[in-house]
Amino acid sequence: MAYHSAKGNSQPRWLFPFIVVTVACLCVLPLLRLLVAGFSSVLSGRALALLGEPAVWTAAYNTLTTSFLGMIVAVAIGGLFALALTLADVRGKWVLSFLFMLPTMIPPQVQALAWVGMSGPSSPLLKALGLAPPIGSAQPLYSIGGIALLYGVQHSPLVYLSLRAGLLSLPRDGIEAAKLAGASPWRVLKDIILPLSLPGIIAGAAIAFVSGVGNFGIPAILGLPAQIYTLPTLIYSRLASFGGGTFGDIAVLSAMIGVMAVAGLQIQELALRGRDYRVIGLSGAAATFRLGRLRAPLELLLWALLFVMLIAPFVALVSASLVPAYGVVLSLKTASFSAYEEVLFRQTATRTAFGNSIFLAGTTAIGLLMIGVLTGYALTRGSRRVAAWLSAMIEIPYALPGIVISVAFVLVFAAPIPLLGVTIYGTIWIILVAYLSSFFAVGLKPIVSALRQLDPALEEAARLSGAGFYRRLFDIIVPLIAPAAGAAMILVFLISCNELTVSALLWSAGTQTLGVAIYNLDDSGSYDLASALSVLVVVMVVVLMLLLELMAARLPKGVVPWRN
Amino acid sequence: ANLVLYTSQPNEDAQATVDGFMAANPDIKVDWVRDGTPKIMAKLMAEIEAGNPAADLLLIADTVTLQRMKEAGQLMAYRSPEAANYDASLYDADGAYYSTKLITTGIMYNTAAAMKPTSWADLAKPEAKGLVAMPSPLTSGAALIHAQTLAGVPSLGWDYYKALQANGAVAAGGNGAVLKSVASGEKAYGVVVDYMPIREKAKGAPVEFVFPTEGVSAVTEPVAILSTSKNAEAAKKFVDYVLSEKGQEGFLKLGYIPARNGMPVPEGFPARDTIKVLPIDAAAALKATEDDLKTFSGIFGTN
Amino acid sequence: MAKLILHKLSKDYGTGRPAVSDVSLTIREGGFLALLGPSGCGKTTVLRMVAGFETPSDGSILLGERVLADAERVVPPERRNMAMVFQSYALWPHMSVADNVGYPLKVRGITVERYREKVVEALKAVRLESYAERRPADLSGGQRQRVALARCLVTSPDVVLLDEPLANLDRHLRQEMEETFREFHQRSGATMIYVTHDQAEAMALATDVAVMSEGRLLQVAPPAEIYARPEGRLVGGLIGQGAILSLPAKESPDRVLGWDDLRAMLAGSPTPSGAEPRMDVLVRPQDVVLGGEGIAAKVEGVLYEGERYALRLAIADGQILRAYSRAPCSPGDTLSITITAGWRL
Amino acid sequence: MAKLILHKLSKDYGTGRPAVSDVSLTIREGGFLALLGPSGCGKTTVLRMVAGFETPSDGSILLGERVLADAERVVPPERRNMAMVFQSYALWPHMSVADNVGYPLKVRGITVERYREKVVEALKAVRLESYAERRPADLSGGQRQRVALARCLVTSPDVVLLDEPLANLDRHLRQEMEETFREFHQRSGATMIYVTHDQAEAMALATDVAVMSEGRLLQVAPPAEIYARPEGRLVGGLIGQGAILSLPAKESPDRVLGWDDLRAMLAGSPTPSGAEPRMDVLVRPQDVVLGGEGIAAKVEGVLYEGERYALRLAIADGQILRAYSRAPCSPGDTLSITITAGWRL
Ligand SMILES: Nc1ncnc2c1ncn2[C@@H]1O[C@H](COP(=O)(O)OP(=O)(O)OP(=O)(O)O)[C@@H](O)[C@H]1O
Ligand SMILES: Nc1ncnc2c1ncn2[C@@H]1O[C@H](COP(=O)(O)OP(=O)(O)OP(=O)(O)O)[C@@H](O)[C@H]1O
Ligand SMILES: [Mg+2]
Ligand SMILES: [Mg+2]
Repeated sequence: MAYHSAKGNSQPRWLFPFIVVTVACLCVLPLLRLLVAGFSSVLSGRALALLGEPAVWTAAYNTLTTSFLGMIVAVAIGGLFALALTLADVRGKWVLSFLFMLPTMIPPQVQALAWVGMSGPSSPLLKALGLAPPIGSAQPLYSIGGIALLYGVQHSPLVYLSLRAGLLSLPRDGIEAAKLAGASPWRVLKDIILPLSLPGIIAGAAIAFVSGVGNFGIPAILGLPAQIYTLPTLIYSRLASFGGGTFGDIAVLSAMIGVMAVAGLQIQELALRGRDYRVIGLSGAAATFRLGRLRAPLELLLWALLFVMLIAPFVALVSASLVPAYGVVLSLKTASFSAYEEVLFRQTATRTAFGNSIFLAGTTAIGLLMIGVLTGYALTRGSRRVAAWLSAMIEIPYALPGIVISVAFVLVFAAPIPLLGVTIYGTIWIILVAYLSSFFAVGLKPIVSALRQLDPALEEAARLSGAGFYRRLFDIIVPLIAPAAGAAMILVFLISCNELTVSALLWSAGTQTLGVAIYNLDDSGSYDLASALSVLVVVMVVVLMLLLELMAARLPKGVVPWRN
Repeated sequence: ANLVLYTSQPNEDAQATVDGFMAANPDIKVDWVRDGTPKIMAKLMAEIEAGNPAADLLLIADTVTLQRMKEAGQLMAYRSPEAANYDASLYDADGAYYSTKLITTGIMYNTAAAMKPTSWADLAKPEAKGLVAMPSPLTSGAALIHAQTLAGVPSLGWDYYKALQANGAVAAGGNGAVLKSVASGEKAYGVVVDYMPIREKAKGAPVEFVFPTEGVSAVTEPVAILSTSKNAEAAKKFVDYVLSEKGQEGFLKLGYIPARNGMPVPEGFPARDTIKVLPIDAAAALKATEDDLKTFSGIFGTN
Repeated sequence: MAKLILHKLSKDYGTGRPAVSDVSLTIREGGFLALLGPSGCGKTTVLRMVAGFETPSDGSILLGERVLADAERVVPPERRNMAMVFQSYALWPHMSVADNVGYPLKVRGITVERYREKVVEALKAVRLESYAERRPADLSGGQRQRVALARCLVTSPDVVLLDEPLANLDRHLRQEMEETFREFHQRSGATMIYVTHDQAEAMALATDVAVMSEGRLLQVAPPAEIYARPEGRLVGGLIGQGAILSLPAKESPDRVLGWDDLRAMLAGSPTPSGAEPRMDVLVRPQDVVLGGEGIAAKVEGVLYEGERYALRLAIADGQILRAYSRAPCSPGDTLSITITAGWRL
Repeated sequence: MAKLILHKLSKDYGTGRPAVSDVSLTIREGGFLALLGPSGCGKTTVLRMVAGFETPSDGSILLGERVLADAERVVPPERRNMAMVFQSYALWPHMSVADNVGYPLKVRGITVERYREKVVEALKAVRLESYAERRPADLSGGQRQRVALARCLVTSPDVVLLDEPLANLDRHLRQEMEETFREFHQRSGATMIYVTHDQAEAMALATDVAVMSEGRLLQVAPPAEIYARPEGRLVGGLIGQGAILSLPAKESPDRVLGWDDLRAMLAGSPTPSGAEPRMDVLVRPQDVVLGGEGIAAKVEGVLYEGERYALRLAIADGQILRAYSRAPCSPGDTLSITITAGWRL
């Protein structure tokens, strides 16, 4: 008969233990295993020696500055798009926001190369304008600023998605009240809109920051020529000279990244503390600003940004896929589709890679949606202290470079799992588990920030209607946080679709991913094939997004981020 | 179980090698995993740490790494009958690893460049100021061997590297990055492994490759059997195959210089005996690795 | 400050039914207009157009000579110097009570002391001094409403729009707040529009009362006038607790009917045949006197109101009247009543 | 259905002041309790504890034999079979009006026809048939409140909690809705708790009226009783529009005072010296009769209420009385009044 619980909330009994176990398995266990592996060398004093190297500290400093500046750029660009596309009467919102999803889809190293190409001596654009610098000129992107800029470009869609969800739940009347109080649109933005969507902004900024901390592709291409090392490139170079203390080194460097991530999380918690974002009463009416004369310039700005962020690199990618060798000038004579032919029809591996990546990305996205909603619910409804701990644990794997995570997972799973006796190492499942671990934070953040903004009365009303936990989860909570949940899913899907470094060590025959395939082609000098495959990946994502668009009518409102 | 090969050869090459072997030994199936040497080693080391390495065979860029593994007891000694056809410096005396091909490191230049370099010393000339790119030993195994080789040449030595640094050369990334940077005209000259620019040139890229007069360094892409292999017999067959004439012809077709005596060189290469390969002692190189890396980093300001 | 003129104002949300249609209204400088009408009749929509949140589909709004909104241009809300209490309060959840109240001042940029002083004053006026540091989410419904009120009155707006500002307050506070409005109105001379469902409130506060129904304006007049001389069934039914009787039409220049007239008409129509012309007569409960010799009425329902009982009475032909009684009576009783006054609608 | 018992219920939000303290109350099976009290006195908090959203800091809640909440355990809201109208409505913005209303039915899993029928019926009861497909965001304030109402009454809950459910409705709808409540109450026999600021509503609907202030329960009694025999200044001031006079104490077994008593007392205290013991006497405005020979009173304020004028009168010693007058009079006039009844608090 009567179901009693001590706290009066009806979270199922299993929920909290489930979350703890999930977090322990996905996040804590691999990290602990890595620490254990590195323990001997940590004990032997090698760690101290490592920490005594100025290079390590320089790398740590570089990591912090590039990620921080990159975060600022990402927040600026992503924030601009989110505000313009959700609140203002900009034309062509659909196309703009659709396209704005795509820069994340261009692999970081491709993005970096495209930018180097765009601004360097061989830039077709600059050549055409007669502005190309002479051969051998210094490349301005080979700098802290350049790395940060590309981080910003690469990660701004993450900010966009997580902020958009927050903006959609802004109460219209609150904004109107501010206008009537005499606040100019800028003041409304500063005093009402931004503070109220702070959870979304901070979540987006945190994702952008952490993505920068763990990024390898961009600093590898932009940093190394200028001898700028970040922790991920440093870790990589340590791996290159595989000596006796490598695991110790990785463990120590990873711990440094972990500390950074946790510190970031603390700052985030601090920024959100003591405030209330629960929108009282009904929200659901979206606010809009009429821009008037500012509209055309703003639209121009958005398109220009999109051109630089997406269209130019994509064109570079396409042209690289059409010429037979690097450095050959594209012309009607040199162009050929043989790379596509090779990739699509001759290399069976790439076809397997398509299948694997779609499976992995789809499963990870759906899996993390479910885990994320449950975890987000438990975190926002439970004790704040425990929540802070769990969030920190969830955050670290995403902040660590993929290669570290994959080493950790090899360590854990190379041997058969005790008790069960099965080995998932060498199968696609280990990549899936590693993805779940690695992208947990990405899937969770937007959901948590949306739950923070929710008026608790809405759930209470459902409880009183007799809806048990699952009912109200599906009927009330998930639809209400649909924009955030959709954003989370799409983010996870996009990121895992062209993920490279996690799967790099975990794949084996038959389980290669698209990222691995592209990397391998690129690494072995087949740039045309690599570019062709990258183009195909972008095309595939566009097709998937269009499919989503077709289903949009049957999904809860706001799930599909480019729809209004 | 299938034979598992970990290799750092490019995709197509790896596939071709494996296909050739399976054609010769239809009863053995081979699974292969390809990645850059550092990554494939990271994977293997993690597996060994976890006590369950999946690979039977390694076919990777440089002997130094294998020498380290041999010293750690991770390689199986196997005396291949094919060894007789190889120069003694190209395989381990105990049979822990065997070189399969020669990949030399020389100079490439963009055809638009003002100077046509012919020797290592040319890169330190004022004409090349700020125009030289080379791979970092921290990233590329071949680059490490290269640095260690040149450092051992009396006329060059570490002073040569200091001169390069003073001349504005950058050392970063792997061979691929150097190739791109020179092919795209960002830099004019690059230190790079031979087959890359030669292949690209064949495809029409505006680049040239030269074997400098002082001689070239070489990595030999050795093959080795892991001591933990559960398919030792099949693995031995694989080693025999790659060392055999048939296997070596396969490498030749892919555009590499075969290691076996008496083989021709691929198209676009000068005759084998005109290529002066500078010597290196793997065991000594291994011992010096840490110091050399430090020295190199000291010069180029990397870590 | 100047006259606020609504000229043929219409608003269609695109739902098929216009929310407001063709409302023309002039509120004199410093006037206090109460807007009455059934739920969903368009009151909030009118306020939102005056504030500038909705663009009229048609018509224009003028403040004195200044066009606030018409077909071509719209002055944005932040330039209108108005203040509003929203039906949903529209408090900012991320700000404390004091910050919520002080925000309009902050935007105007005044000195820190002035600011603090004014905020404290406004909070005092709504009896929330000790809640200054709370978050809106930690307040009761009535307290939230009072914060909204304080925020509205903290500046010196030209026009004050109040959308059911007292709906969640108890009688005492309500009276106090009414007093506050009255004072504020006198002191500032602002033009006020006040939406309410409470007639007593409307009558007590306003200089004019406007009645809307289904988006249209039915009547505008001073309180005593609209109470005494309502036009049409709708206004008649809405103002005062009156009942409307359908009686045989009678030509008469005077619309106020006495007992003699009414008795004659009531007697003349025991069973309405439908053919003869009829007219509507509004009878207010206080004009129905129990006892005395009059007509018979049967008690249909009794509601206790504390001060008195509100009766629903059925007269001979089944029509319903309302009356008050200080003594309790039970449904089914038959009383004799006289009707001292009626109003031909 | 069974008695609802609140036993020494307390709630402290940790703000220093408990929101509810030590409330004990029994609502008989099928009872209809109106909860009155000033804004912020803890009414909503009591409802939220009964519904199960807040855990009592102390005390327990029982429905018949079943413990709903005490120190050890709490039955979650979804197992309580209650329904509530939230003060902030708490409509689900992503669902249409019909889905909002039908949700409690859907959770209970009934046949599709039954479902449709019941939803239509509930929407009809609140006059929103034609709004079934709208989103809550596109409704007026009162319409939203009605949706919340329909959702609350669509099932057959054991206990119905109504938090100012009619605050945003006009008089007509209010009366209709009151009627709906009454019917629903009779039909379902549910126990109802009704928070309101409108006494007339409370008196008309409830079988019992409870008055709270600052978190404490002051008095519970049937409407007529609480109106006639309020306990203490607070209840006296809250129920009815009465004024409270401070008069020289007089020993008397009877708490109802007539004109003779009152005249004597009023005459006996021209200037209160402060030393003599005094008592509070509640005088309701309808008991103040204008004209006749009595004491003099000066008109201090006049409010037009439509039906009549509400006067604020000052008697000789400056104390304030309230009275009604059907004829207008102006501030400053002096009237002669008699007080037909008073109640010693
Ligand atoms: N979440 C909360 N945290 C802290 N204090 C609260 C919270 N909710 C309510 N209070 C305080 O508790 C007291 C009682 O609040 P409650 O909402 O029960 O009042 P109420 O009687 O319903 O008032 P109203 O008629 O204005 O709605 C108020 O002083 C309020 O400020
Ligand atoms: N955003 C909207 N979209 C469509 N219809 C709307 C919208 N807002 C209001 N309406 C409709 O317009 C009509 C008038 O609404 P309005 O809010 O002005 O009523 P109101 O007089 O304020 O009512 P209440 O007293 O219930 O608050 C209503 O029928 C309502 O359903
Ligand atoms: Mg309204
Ligand atoms: Mg309340």
